[in-house]
Amino acid sequence: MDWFWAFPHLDDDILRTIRMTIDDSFRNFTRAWGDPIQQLFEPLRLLLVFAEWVMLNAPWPIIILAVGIVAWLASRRWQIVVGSIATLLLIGYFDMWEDTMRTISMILVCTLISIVIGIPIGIGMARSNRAQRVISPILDVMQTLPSFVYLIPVVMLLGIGRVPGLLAVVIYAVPPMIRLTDLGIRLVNKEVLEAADAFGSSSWQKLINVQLPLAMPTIMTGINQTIMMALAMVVIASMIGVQGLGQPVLRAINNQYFTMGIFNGLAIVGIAIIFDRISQAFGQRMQKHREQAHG
Amino acid sequence: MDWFWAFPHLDDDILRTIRMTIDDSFRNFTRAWGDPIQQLFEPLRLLLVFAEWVMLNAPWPIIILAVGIVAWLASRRWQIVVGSIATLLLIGYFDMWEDTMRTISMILVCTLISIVIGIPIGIGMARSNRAQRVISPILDVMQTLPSFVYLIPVVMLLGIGRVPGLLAVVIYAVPPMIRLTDLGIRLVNKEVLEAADAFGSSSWQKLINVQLPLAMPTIMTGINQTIMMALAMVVIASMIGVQGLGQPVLRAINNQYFTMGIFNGLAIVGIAIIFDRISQAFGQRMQKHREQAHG
Amino acid sequence: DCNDVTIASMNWQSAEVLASLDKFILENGYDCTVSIISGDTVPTLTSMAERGQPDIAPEAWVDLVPEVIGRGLEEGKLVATGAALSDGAVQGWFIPQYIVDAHPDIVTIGDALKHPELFPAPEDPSKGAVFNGPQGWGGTVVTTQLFKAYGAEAAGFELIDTGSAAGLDGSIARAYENQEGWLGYYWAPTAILGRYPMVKLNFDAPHDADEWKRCNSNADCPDPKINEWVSDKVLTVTTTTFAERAGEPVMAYLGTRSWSNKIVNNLLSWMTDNQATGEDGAKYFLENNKDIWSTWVSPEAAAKIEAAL
Amino acid sequence: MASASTQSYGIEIKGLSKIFGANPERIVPLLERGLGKKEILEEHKHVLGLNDINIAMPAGCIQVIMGLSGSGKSTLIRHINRLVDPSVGEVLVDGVDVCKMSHKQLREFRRHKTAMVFQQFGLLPHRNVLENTVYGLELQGVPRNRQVEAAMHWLDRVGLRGFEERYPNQLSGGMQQRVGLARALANDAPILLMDEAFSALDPLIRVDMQSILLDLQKEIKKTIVFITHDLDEALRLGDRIAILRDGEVIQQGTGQEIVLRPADDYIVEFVRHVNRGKVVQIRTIVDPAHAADAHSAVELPAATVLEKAVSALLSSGKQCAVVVDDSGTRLGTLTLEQLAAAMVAN
Amino acid sequence: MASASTQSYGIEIKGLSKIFGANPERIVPLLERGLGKKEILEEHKHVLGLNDINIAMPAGCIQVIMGLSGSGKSTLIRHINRLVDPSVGEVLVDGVDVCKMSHKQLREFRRHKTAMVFQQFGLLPHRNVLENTVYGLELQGVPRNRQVEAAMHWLDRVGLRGFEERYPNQLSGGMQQRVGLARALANDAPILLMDEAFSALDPLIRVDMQSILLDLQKEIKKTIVFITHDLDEALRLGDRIAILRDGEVIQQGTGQEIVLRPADDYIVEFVRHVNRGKVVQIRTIVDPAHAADAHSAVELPAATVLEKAVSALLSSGKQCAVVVDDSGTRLGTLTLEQLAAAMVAN
Ligand SMILES: Nc1ncnc2c1ncn2[C@@H]1O[C@H](COP(=O)(O)OP(=O)(O)OP(=O)(O)O)[C@@H](O)[C@H]1O
Ligand SMILES: Nc1ncnc2c1ncn2[C@@H]1O[C@H](COP(=O)(O)OP(=O)(O)OP(=O)(O)O)[C@@H](O)[C@H]1O
Ligand SMILES: [Mg+2]
Ligand SMILES: [Mg+2]
Repeated sequence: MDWFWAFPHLDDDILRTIRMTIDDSFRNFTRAWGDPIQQLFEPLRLLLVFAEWVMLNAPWPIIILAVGIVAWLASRRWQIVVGSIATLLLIGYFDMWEDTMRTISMILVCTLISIVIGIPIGIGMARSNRAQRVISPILDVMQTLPSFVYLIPVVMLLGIGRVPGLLAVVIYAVPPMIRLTDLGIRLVNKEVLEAADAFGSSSWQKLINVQLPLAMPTIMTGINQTIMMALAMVVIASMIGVQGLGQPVLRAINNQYFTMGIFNGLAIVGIAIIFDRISQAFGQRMQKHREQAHG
Repeated sequence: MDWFWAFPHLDDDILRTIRMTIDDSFRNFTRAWGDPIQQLFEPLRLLLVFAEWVMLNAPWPIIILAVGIVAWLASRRWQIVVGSIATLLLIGYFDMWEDTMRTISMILVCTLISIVIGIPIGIGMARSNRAQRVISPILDVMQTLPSFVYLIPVVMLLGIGRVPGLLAVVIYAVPPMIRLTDLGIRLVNKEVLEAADAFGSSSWQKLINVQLPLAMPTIMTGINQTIMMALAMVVIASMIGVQGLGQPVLRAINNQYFTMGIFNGLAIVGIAIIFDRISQAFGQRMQKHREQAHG
Repeated sequence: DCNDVTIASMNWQSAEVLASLDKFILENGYDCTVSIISGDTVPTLTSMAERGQPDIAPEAWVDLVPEVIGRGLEEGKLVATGAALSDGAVQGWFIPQYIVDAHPDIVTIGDALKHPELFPAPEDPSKGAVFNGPQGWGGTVVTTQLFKAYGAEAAGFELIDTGSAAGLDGSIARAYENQEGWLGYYWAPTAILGRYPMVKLNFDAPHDADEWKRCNSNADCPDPKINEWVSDKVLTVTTTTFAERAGEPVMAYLGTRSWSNKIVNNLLSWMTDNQATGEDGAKYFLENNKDIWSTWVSPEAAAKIEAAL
Repeated sequence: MASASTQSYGIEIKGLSKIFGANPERIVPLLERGLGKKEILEEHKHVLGLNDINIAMPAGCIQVIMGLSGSGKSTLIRHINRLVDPSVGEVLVDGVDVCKMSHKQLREFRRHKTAMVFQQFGLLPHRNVLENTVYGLELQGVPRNRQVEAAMHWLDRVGLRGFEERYPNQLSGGMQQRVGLARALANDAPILLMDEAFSALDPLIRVDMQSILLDLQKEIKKTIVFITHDLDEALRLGDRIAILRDGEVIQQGTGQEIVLRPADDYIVEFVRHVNRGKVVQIRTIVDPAHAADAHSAVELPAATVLEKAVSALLSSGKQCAVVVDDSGTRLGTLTLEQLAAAMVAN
Repeated sequence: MASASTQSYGIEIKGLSKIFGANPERIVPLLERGLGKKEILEEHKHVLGLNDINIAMPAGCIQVIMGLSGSGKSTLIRHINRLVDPSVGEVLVDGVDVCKMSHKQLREFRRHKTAMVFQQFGLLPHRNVLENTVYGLELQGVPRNRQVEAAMHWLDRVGLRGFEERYPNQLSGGMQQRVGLARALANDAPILLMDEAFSALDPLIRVDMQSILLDLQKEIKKTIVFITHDLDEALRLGDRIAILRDGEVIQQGTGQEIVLRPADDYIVEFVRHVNRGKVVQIRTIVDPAHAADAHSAVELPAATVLEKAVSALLSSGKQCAVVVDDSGTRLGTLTLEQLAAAMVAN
């Protein structure tokens, strides 16, 4: 009855051999292909370097001004403008300006990439049940395979630095974008779609004119979650050499500097809130028809 | 023009003093309150211990049977039953049974707690714009404040082990549940609500009869995201001593054991997919009206 | 040549300060251009072994992550230039100072294991606890084996997985703040020991290198014996490509640059008191310990560094 | 189905105005200065939904509301169960001001006193037909078997037997409307609010549904507020009719009054298309001058409509009909020419 | 608005059947064995939407479709632009089978050849009235200024000037319907599909809208398929009428044919409530026997409806009318009795 209580698993030696074999062959693979693959990501790296360069070298009043302008253009609400600027000033005042700028540049790029990748995939997923069946488990993998696990091969392939960091962040941040785009589009009222069909919309036009606008609230939640996920990965990214607010957090942990961790953590939160409020306000402005309540 | 290029931040010494003061006062706080707070969480700990005890001590065929039965009752689809059982068998065959059981017991408790906490808060948030304005930034903090940051104070307060692990997981996993419950309820068609009103629904009845059923697809996505988030935290939880699949992953990371990391990571993914498919199939069965396509 | 040198700064204090120190010295004494790249230990060393980037890891704890560094050295991808800590790192089982003060009879591990009541386990206070190290570290394996060797389980102890260095540190901090007993694996030099003074317990048997290799450091070995834990190597490691391109003076510097545990502990405790960064620590060291660092470099380099301070 | 409610409720609407828009309070004073819908829309970007409405709907009667599209009928009927809050004015149901009710009172009022059929159906898309129909009863806390019994009765009555298990999106427009109807009728409330409740129905089912209402009315005397665009329907059902334009009441009265004495050109237009032969009663056109040659005339009750009178006259072969009232008194005579002229008037 | 389309399109529907449910293929063979809607619903849990429909709608005519609620009218009209795919059968528009079109062809067909008014409006909730109205033109790729021009023209025409900036949820039911109407009319397509397009409108606006259609028809000769429950409307608009029951065509023909020669009791019921005075032409009841005493009679064209004939006869003071056809030939005579009898016949 032994097998009843203890699972009759593969022999330990065999298991070990399997592991070693795979490990070795993967190592050989990275050695053979590491360079070309790294080349592939070179433009991305340059983009990241450039973004960071801009954020670090622009004088801070210019950056604050720019944030204020963007906030205003996107939201048209002075509360958001004031809130964003105040947060940045506070961050700077507590001497986290530089790290914050690095993190902002990184996260901005990651979020944009996630949105740009996520929305089309989400759309594709909404259009075909087959695509949904295929993509959905992949997203599960992306979200739950611990980033630490795929960081091993990524680091072996690409070394440490910004690009592997970006990959880790995007892998983790893009699934909610995809899922919620899919959900939003699937929830669009069938009658409205039928009307669009009846006038001869192509599926592209249906998408642009009907599905995306009506899926907006859900897509905006997707963007919110993507921003949140990206910022949640800041610390992990800093473990593989991405500079920014993650590093002081790690330092704080290793040295039990409680307050330092909290301060830098709150700076991350501050960025999250700025990003989120601006994007949500923009999304809301796009949906005027929902403001008009009935009754 | 120095201030223009470099942010005129707080003096280093002052900053250091601030940090040290806060650190010290927090340390005093834990000294004074650590024990009572730990007492507070004692029932939770017992629950966790019990759940783990059950999962570890039940013979594996019983567990597989139980999973099969739950999968069938929830989904009524044999593919899901077969898929779940096959995943578990494979996990066992590759000698990850015990860690998997620990992780399942932990995640089950965390997910249930997140759902139980998340849905009511989401509902509250949907009912009042004020609540939304207050809760939304708190959720931002919960999702983006790096768990590493609050792990230190939590460990200082509660020691290492299951309870702080559970707190970390729930803090991270509950926001999507809340956000998507809120979103789903807010998107419910006004006309339908008006009809419910006209027949004299109390707000509770409106919730149960109309809003929750119609928000189901969105809420189910919330549950999916909560499960994903909870499992994404498995490794972090194992950093403060929670046993399960996170530990071999950490071991793999610290030694660059690629395959070991992948295997255990995939076991986590397997659990995620089992949880997710069963809960989604259950959710879909609750929404028969959506199956009937028009045309 | 010595351009675009990247130095890995690990995220614990001693490595951080050493990285800053190397940066300052290489830049000012050897006209290199240096950037610091910080990351977690394992990814950084892996990246060095597999991708040849970054160039220098000033403080690599060979025994903590034996797989990564060991393999790199074996395969010739990495080169050890010298010991970063002259007297090696200390690893072993530690207990808080106040326990020693209260129970001066506890000197060896064996003594401590007689008092499970002094070291209550967090989730089951009826038992004693030995806190193990982070998952996957060499020291963690050794601790597991020693736990077996001492028959600690029979003595009423359980071995607690702390998961990570952060978890381990947290458990120490908690014990200290509550003035409770704590027994477990730790290592020095570290910042924590500066803040929470702890005492390393002695072993009840002398060191046996063969036995150590056969069993104490092998997780699968079923019958470990008690065996003294001797100090570990902490090396400065560079990539082979860097060793080839860097040139004699730089490599010579990296070969001789080495400090003792005592110096590091003093420096770390200053840093902890001041919540200083690695850069601050390096400056502080350079300003106050000219006698030490001037022996690492040539006189002309020393002059240049002196001038830059 | 036996009715639980023995009492009927009169509804009185007093000085009711409703303005839609961002800032209705700002507009209310302008109303008193006599601004119209057009100015308020164009100059102030607000929509005047209703303007100083005063209607008394006696208990147990069917009050029909008609009017141009967009004239405020739906807005008005929604005030009665306070789905819309008024900008000014009162809605008294049995003397109680609906607008002053607490949440709890309002809920009880809606549950037990009113039932509504929505212009756009307002079905719950996630419930099947049966579950939709029992919804009101469920809220009232009626036991399940009585819920189902009542629902099945009314579903059968509206011709939807066999569709209980279908979901609203599987039904045609008219079928959906009938589900809404069954739901309201099953609710068995003393006040029925019906917003274009028959608009999607074909004439046969529509007449059938009208008969249901009239039968109900004979038995239980509900107070029914009925919006329709069909004047024939209004005349058939309505004890009283009110006609709205641009949020104001233009004329109120019985059907006969409105058809025969339209208050202005607008209403003349409105009643032009009515089938007078089926509506106008001979009492209204009787010629009292000729007090009758009894032998060469048929006797017709005063409430006979023109069409029926013509038929009777033709089939009798007589030249002339004598109109008698309920008590048998002769009111006067009518010739075929007179009848024909009345049928084709204007 | 000038029409871009000079050609009209005939529509022919051949052997069309549609079954709703999980597994329609399984049911199709049963249809041939003559199973009815009821058995299919009760025994096979499928809904028979349409069963072997054959209708030819000539180009440039208005084809009215009537029938009980749930009889398949909407399903039928949706087949014409293939919003619903048939289970069997063909829909030929100008000889081309719509069901065999590729995606691209279908899109072009829907864009340029058809425009539809939906029973439940089908407005885009996130677009304001103007943007809803231009929707079809936008898809056609018409320049923006011409879009707006056309949209404003039609919005004005349906009485919604001033509401361009409002969103659908701020409009009354009838106003929403008119937006749908304006959208379809602005599209200026040769085929207009109108599913109960006037059902939410009051009689005045409704008549106005009918006139729009008739005027359009005089100018441009679109092919219009029009679903209505109002027989008067059907008779006014329809060149041809088809009546459905349970997914089958019961009778097809001109309005006069259907009113005067109903095919079965069902249709008799259907036409019972029609205002015959406004519909029946005297040509159909003329009595050819008495070839006329020219002096004591008024002359009336054969197409005059009864009501007009009575008016004319009464105002002329004559005893008898002479019916003449377009070429002036006398077809026979009619007395007031005959006219009155025809008006009240059922
Ligand atoms: N998507 C669907 N799924 C199942 N049954 C359907 C579906 N659409 C329509 N039906 C059924 O087809 C039949 C015909 O519906 P249709 O909408 O064509 O009726 P209609 O003649 O337009 O009625 P109305 O006058 O009430 O609008 C109905 O019995 C309806 O239940
Ligand atoms: N939520 C709202 N916001 C703004 N305006 C509204 C709103 N609801 C109704 N209105 C306006 O109030 C007026 C009256 O609308 P109502 O729905 O009462 O008309 P109705 O008489 O029922 O018309 P119909 O016969 O077309 O249903 C309309 O001009 C409409 O635009
Ligand atoms: Mg209305
Ligand atoms: Mg229909």
